[in-house]
Amino acid sequence: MERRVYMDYAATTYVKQEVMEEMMPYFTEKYGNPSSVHSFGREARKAVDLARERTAKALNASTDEIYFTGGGSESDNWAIKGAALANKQKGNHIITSSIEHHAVLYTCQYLEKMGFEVTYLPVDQYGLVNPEDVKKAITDKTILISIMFANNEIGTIQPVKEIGRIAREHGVYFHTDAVQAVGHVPIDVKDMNIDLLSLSAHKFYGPKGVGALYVRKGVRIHPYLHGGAQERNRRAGTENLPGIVGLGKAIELAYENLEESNSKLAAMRDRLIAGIMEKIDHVRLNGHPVKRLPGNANLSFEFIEGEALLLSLDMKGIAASSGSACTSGSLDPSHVLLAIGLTHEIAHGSLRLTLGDDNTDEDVDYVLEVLPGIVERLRNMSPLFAQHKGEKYYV
Amino acid sequence: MERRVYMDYAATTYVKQEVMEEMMPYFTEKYGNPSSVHSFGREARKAVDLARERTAKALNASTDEIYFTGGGSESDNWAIKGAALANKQKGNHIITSSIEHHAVLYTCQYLEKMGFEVTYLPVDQYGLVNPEDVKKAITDKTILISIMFANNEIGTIQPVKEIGRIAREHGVYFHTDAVQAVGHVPIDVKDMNIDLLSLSAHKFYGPKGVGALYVRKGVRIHPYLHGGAQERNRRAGTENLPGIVGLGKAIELAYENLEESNSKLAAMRDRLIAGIMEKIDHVRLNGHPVKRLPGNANLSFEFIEGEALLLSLDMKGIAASSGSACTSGSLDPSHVLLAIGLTHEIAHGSLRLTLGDDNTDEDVDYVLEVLPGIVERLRNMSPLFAQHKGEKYYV
Amino acid sequence: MYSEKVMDHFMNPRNVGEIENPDGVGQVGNARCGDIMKIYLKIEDNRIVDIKFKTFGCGAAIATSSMATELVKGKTIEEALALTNKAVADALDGLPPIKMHCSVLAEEAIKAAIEDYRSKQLVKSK
Amino acid sequence: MYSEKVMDHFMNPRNVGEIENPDGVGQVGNARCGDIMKIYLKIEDNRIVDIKFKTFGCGAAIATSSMATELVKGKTIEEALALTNKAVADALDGLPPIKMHCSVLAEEAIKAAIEDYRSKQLVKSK
Ligand SMILES: Cc1ncc(COP(=O)(O)O)c(C=O)c1O
Ligand SMILES: Cc1ncc(COP(=O)(O)O)c(C=O)c1O
Repeated sequence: MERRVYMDYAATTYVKQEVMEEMMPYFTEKYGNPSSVHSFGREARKAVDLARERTAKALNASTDEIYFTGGGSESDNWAIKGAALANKQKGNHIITSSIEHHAVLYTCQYLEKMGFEVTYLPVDQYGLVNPEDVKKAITDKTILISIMFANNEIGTIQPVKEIGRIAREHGVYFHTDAVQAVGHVPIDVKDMNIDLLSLSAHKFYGPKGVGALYVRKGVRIHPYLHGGAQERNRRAGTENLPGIVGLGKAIELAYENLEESNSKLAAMRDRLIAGIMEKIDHVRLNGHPVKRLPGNANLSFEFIEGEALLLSLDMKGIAASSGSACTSGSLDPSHVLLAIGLTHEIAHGSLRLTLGDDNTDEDVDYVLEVLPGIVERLRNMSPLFAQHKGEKYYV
Repeated sequence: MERRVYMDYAATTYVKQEVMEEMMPYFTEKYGNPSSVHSFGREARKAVDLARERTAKALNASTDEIYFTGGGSESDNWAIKGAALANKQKGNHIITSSIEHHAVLYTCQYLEKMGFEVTYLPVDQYGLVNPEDVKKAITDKTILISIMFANNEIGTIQPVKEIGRIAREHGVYFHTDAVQAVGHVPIDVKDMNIDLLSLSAHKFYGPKGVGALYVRKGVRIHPYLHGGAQERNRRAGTENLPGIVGLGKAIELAYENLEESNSKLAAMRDRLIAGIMEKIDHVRLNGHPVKRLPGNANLSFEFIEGEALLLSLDMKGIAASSGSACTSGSLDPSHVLLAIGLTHEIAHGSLRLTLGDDNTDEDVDYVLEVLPGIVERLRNMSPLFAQHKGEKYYV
Repeated sequence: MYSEKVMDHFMNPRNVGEIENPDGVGQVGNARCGDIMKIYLKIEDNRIVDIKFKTFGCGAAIATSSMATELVKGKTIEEALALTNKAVADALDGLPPIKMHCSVLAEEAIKAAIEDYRSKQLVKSK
Repeated sequence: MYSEKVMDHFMNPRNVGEIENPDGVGQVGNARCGDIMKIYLKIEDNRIVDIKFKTFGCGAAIATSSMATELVKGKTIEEALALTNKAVADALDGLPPIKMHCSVLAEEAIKAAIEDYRSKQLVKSK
């Protein structure tokens, strides 16, 4: 294999060196349990406190609004089930979108089985939720709106602030799954009227298996993991000490020079997209042309199937994704691509390239060099392409 | 501070060097998402598979019975809520003990609010559950028995195999919270008829924030975290890759020379207990004299309070615990110590010293040197001790 | 996830292409599900003397198409009809469980092409 | 968790002990809850000329006993009665929220001892 190019940063990132260095002592030296009274415990507690401060600062929250969890999925499950159950006296209606991550969608479906009612709002061709639709969907039974900050497949960034305003005006809680957004987009929970926000460290150069839920002061929510008194009695379980330290450092780093790294990333991404569309026919860009995550490129190649594309790229050392990493193993095409109006056929032919901090211009060149041949090879094997050419021929 | 002696291994352990070394590459080099199709994903998947094999082997389970989680508390919550909800057609009765960890107790209390009925079995003076009591408590509505393998405070090891046999005979699922036992006591889920077993890596020299639930093939249980298809659709969330690798290595190491390290540990512990009881009056050993975890010493010192004892030890560099680390922050004395019949007053004066792999004979000597003076100082400040001496005086 | 054999047949598929004036053509699957296989047969004296395929689908779909065509090439029609999806999967050193349906499609595609050949023969013989 | 002042007063508590023939004794708390404070007073000319304590309890219980006795030593009875639990906590540079009840106990213990002194005076003056 000549070269290894990782372009799957939306699936997960490596842990940055500075993050790793802060984490290291907490495995083998400063390994105390933060709940312990003694010096080992206290130094652990201090580290957790610092991570909480850094996290709060990044989101413009206060420290007592940050709860560390085992990752984005746990945060989503907790936010939605916890808020639904704590507020069921008030109502049983939840509003979400049809392009949420499965951690939100399947949680909502689970709640439906328990008697809750869920409205799944449509999105437009770019994957945008219309705030007017949110407003119209609110009834006097609505207790929660859960709309993701940025989509993991097509990168579209939602009008979160407007949705937050509508939610607040109607006295309905607003949760946002910001797993793809945190560390990549400026976020201000106060300005955006966010009540609950999920994040996950391994999407911004922190470790896997640790996340957080922001819970605005005063929000009524049940705990989800019962047990010890950790996280101010709201999330039981011995704290993932090195993980939390890593999350704290990673979120701080991410927001230190966000603008600079984002503009670099977006420039590379735009060159990648332009290059692909120039070199290959019958390609479409999925997601919003401008309101999208700086590292996200999602394209559909007609007449071929995404997994075959991924495998071929992989043989050339290029790591990419077709839809969400979490949904591989499923046979259905991505629910997100269907929701933005793609046919099943075209949805199957989608490729997600997500760029990150280690990508270079040479990486982009390499993909642009390799991809056209791969697409051509697969199209030449495809009966759909033959048919297409045939049709053209006879027109 | 002259010396630092960590004797709080039951609260948490450091990560062993060999474990750390296996984990390291998975943070910064082999950082793929195990769900990804490409080579980064595949090497991550292989690492998770290996960890699963090692975990299965340690418990005599098969690999498709091991599910990785975010820790012991999540495993307990999942096992109990998941099994209760999946079997509520069959019945609504759960049997547990009064000395379970809060991750079990509070989960059961939560289920009580949802309409389940829970029997909290008493224990004898040593903290043992009587299997006959379990048998008698079973009704035709009983769907789950949850009895811990070994107690985190007093170290008592339950007659798990007998309870397992009774559960199986009555067709009731048997969950055991083995968080304190795994890595320290031989466990065979088949021989012991265990249906569900919780474990947590940071109790056996693995990292914090990762655990597992063993689910016997065929056991009906709902998922607890909804979302992605990870863990064969039963536990959503990007896998904590380095954590899982660490868990796998740690569990393998723990069982490699269990007997040897246990006999060394038990010898140190016995010398510690004997030394304390010889040097200090009005002390009682809590827990079973023989059926106890090899590293656990739990003693009550009359007339003084545990936290004051801990702080004093801490000033001398000795890290210990009073009851469970998770329950510090509470004002009530340990529910475990009350359940074995201690008065509130004596329960408040309890000290847990839990030994582990890095402890030496010198550590034991040091504690034996320092502790009597501390107890004496605190007793001299205590009105209860004055009263006691006074009473004696007049007798 | 895939065996080396699968990857080999995916990267270097045998018998890709079309046959002009084929004696039989079979197409199964649909784009909705992400898999279409189309098989072309050339048959002489009841024997498959040439076979080609075109496939839209995942790595396993392409590899099973390739392997299935290899397995029946040169065989009599009766022998070809005896092909099972399991035989295709086994010849590839196995498939992941969620990809077994690809081997079923491959079996069905070959049967559909033979079916097509036979129905054409029937027309001719009338 | 604890401030340096708290740790200092815990490790080096001022005024530990008993007073023989005290003018007032107060005891509050109970062993069930893990805290008992007992205060002994020597009073001359309406002024606390000596004060001692014995405490069964956590670090904060011992430290607040120590600090509270320091704060009222040499004060008049009226001044001592004005002591608030907040003043005790503040003098220790604060207490963790779950330990604030210790400062309440310390305030109560001193008041109980003064109460005892006054009731004894009443008896004497009768
Ligand atoms: C017996 C027992 N069960 C459950 C737990 C919870 O495990 P964790 O803190 O890893 O969530 C612990 C330890 O804290 C324990 O000792
Ligand atoms: C938008 C979104 N939400 C939730 C998740 C789940 O996060 P985690 O895998 O860390 O549990 C992910 C990523 O997998 C995601 O992209």
